[in-house]
Amino acid sequence: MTAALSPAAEAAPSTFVVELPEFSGPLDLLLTLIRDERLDVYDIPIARVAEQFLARISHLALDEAADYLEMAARLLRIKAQLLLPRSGDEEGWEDPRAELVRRLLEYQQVREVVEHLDRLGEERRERFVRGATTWAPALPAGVPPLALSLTELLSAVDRVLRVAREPTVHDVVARALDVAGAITTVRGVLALRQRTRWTDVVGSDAEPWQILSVLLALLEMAKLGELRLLQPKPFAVVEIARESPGEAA
Amino acid sequence: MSPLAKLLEAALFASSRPVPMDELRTLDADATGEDVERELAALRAHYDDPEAGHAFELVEQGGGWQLLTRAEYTEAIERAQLAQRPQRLSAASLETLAIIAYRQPIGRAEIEEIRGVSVGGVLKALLERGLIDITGRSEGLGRPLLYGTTPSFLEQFALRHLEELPRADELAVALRANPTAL
Amino acid sequence: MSPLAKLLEAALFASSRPVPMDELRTLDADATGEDVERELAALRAHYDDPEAGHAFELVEQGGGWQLLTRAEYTEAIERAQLAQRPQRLSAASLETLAIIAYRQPIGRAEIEEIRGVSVGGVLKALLERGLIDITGRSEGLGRPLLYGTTPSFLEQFALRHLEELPRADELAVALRANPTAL
Repeated sequence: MTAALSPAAEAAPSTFVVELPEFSGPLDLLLTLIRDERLDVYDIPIARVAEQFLARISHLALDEAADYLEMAARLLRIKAQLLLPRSGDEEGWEDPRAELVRRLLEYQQVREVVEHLDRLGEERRERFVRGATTWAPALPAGVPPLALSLTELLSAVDRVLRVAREPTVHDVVARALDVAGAITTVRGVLALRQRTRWTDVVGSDAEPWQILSVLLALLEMAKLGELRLLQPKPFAVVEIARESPGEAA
Repeated sequence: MSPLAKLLEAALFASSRPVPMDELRTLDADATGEDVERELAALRAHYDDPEAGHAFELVEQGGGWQLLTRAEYTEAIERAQLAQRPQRLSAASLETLAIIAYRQPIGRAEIEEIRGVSVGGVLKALLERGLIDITGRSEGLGRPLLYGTTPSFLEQFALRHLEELPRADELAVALRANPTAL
Repeated sequence: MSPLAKLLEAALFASSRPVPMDELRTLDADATGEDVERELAALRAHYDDPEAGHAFELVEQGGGWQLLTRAEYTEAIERAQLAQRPQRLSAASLETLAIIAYRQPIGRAEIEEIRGVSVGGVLKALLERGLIDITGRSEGLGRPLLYGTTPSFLEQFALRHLEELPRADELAVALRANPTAL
């Protein structure tokens, strides 16, 4: 992931700026926070961590920060769940942080392996293989000959054709999020109306990337103070209210 | 040096990749596996001899045996531009590679779930460097591609086989023993 | 062996071309041209020694110095390679090979469009295997390389010419007819 710091971030050197290459992803950033603050991974103070996480990513270019913002949304959701009153039944209560802890521990394992691999790779990089070979062998040395049959080739063709003829399979194109576009849409709606609802800005036929784009747009705009997000009760439709009502026409 | 040792040296010297034991054994139809192993050990000792030794050494890795220059000459060789070290892998690449090494065959979505970021570009770079390969398709929805590591991965990290990587439970234990050290 | 001789050995080992004298001299700033020449002669004598000698030799050719396996071992090494247990191609490689076989000449972008994934690593492996080759450049934007199958491909499948590929017409059309469905 490459960092594209916005000009605004460069113009404000006093604020903390996350340089993305420093972190290989949101879990890396989260682990660093936990380590820096000497927190217990099994008992994460979510409110505090979420706040710091948001502070650290506040200057990322939005479209590049999609992965980070998804984590931010997850932290805020866990925070909200922790605030919900428990239904007295302590037995059946599951800590909403459990899944995050599991992912962090799993990711920490990956980091341990990475350290190991990095060390091995560096040692290996210190040594050169033989550059030239004596003659041009028919095969690269050490590569055994092939066992191939026409049947195999034809079944490969069949596989290719089968996949090629299922457009639903091939239509799965990784799509970049269009947060900027979603912000424009939401601003457009709010220019007309003081209040609106989640279901008004996200069509019922919206694709996942569109839903995620709008979600990130709303979070970002809320952070910028352009709007307020309200959810009257759990699972209710989210209401979106334009901030600074004084300006309302 | 015995004739068999010389023959082995010739084959190892001619190859820029690890030469599998199978292939070393077929060099001389009269030699047993034990003979070959004994002569490989003799070659290794000869190269490592402090007096008559050589600037390269014999290592077992990547599913075979390979001659490699010793680390102490790397800087001078690179400065003289006679050979170049491969580029160091980024943290993102190493993380992805580590996950594939332990979970193979594994699909892209699963890797992204563990790393928390999208990995399309990283997978492409790892494929191009020959460190991973597509090993098949999952039976799941959309039949996503599955990735696995290649013999070249073992070679690039000086591993004899995948089992040389620390076991997952070893890591987990280390983790639980000292949770606050995170 | 002197430290300078070992450094020269390492450099010659790692270089993929004959190394000219003036490049060898840059390896050690303290060494004179005479030093380098003396140590090269010592290396050559060491490798050629009837007792302690090696399976490779130091030769001056192509405007420089090079280490080469001695010719007497060539045949045994080639035989050993051929005696290897045959390997199968991965599903990904077979699919790419099939597309190239039926649609050649074809560019990488087109193959990726059909397979839906990047095929850089696979193409490289097929090239190394000698099953495909670069057959030209397209007239399109950026003049991308075009790939086609080799005579060795025909040999592998015991075909005399490409027209002998089964269902060639039908499959070539099928692979071409459906670009929008991809």
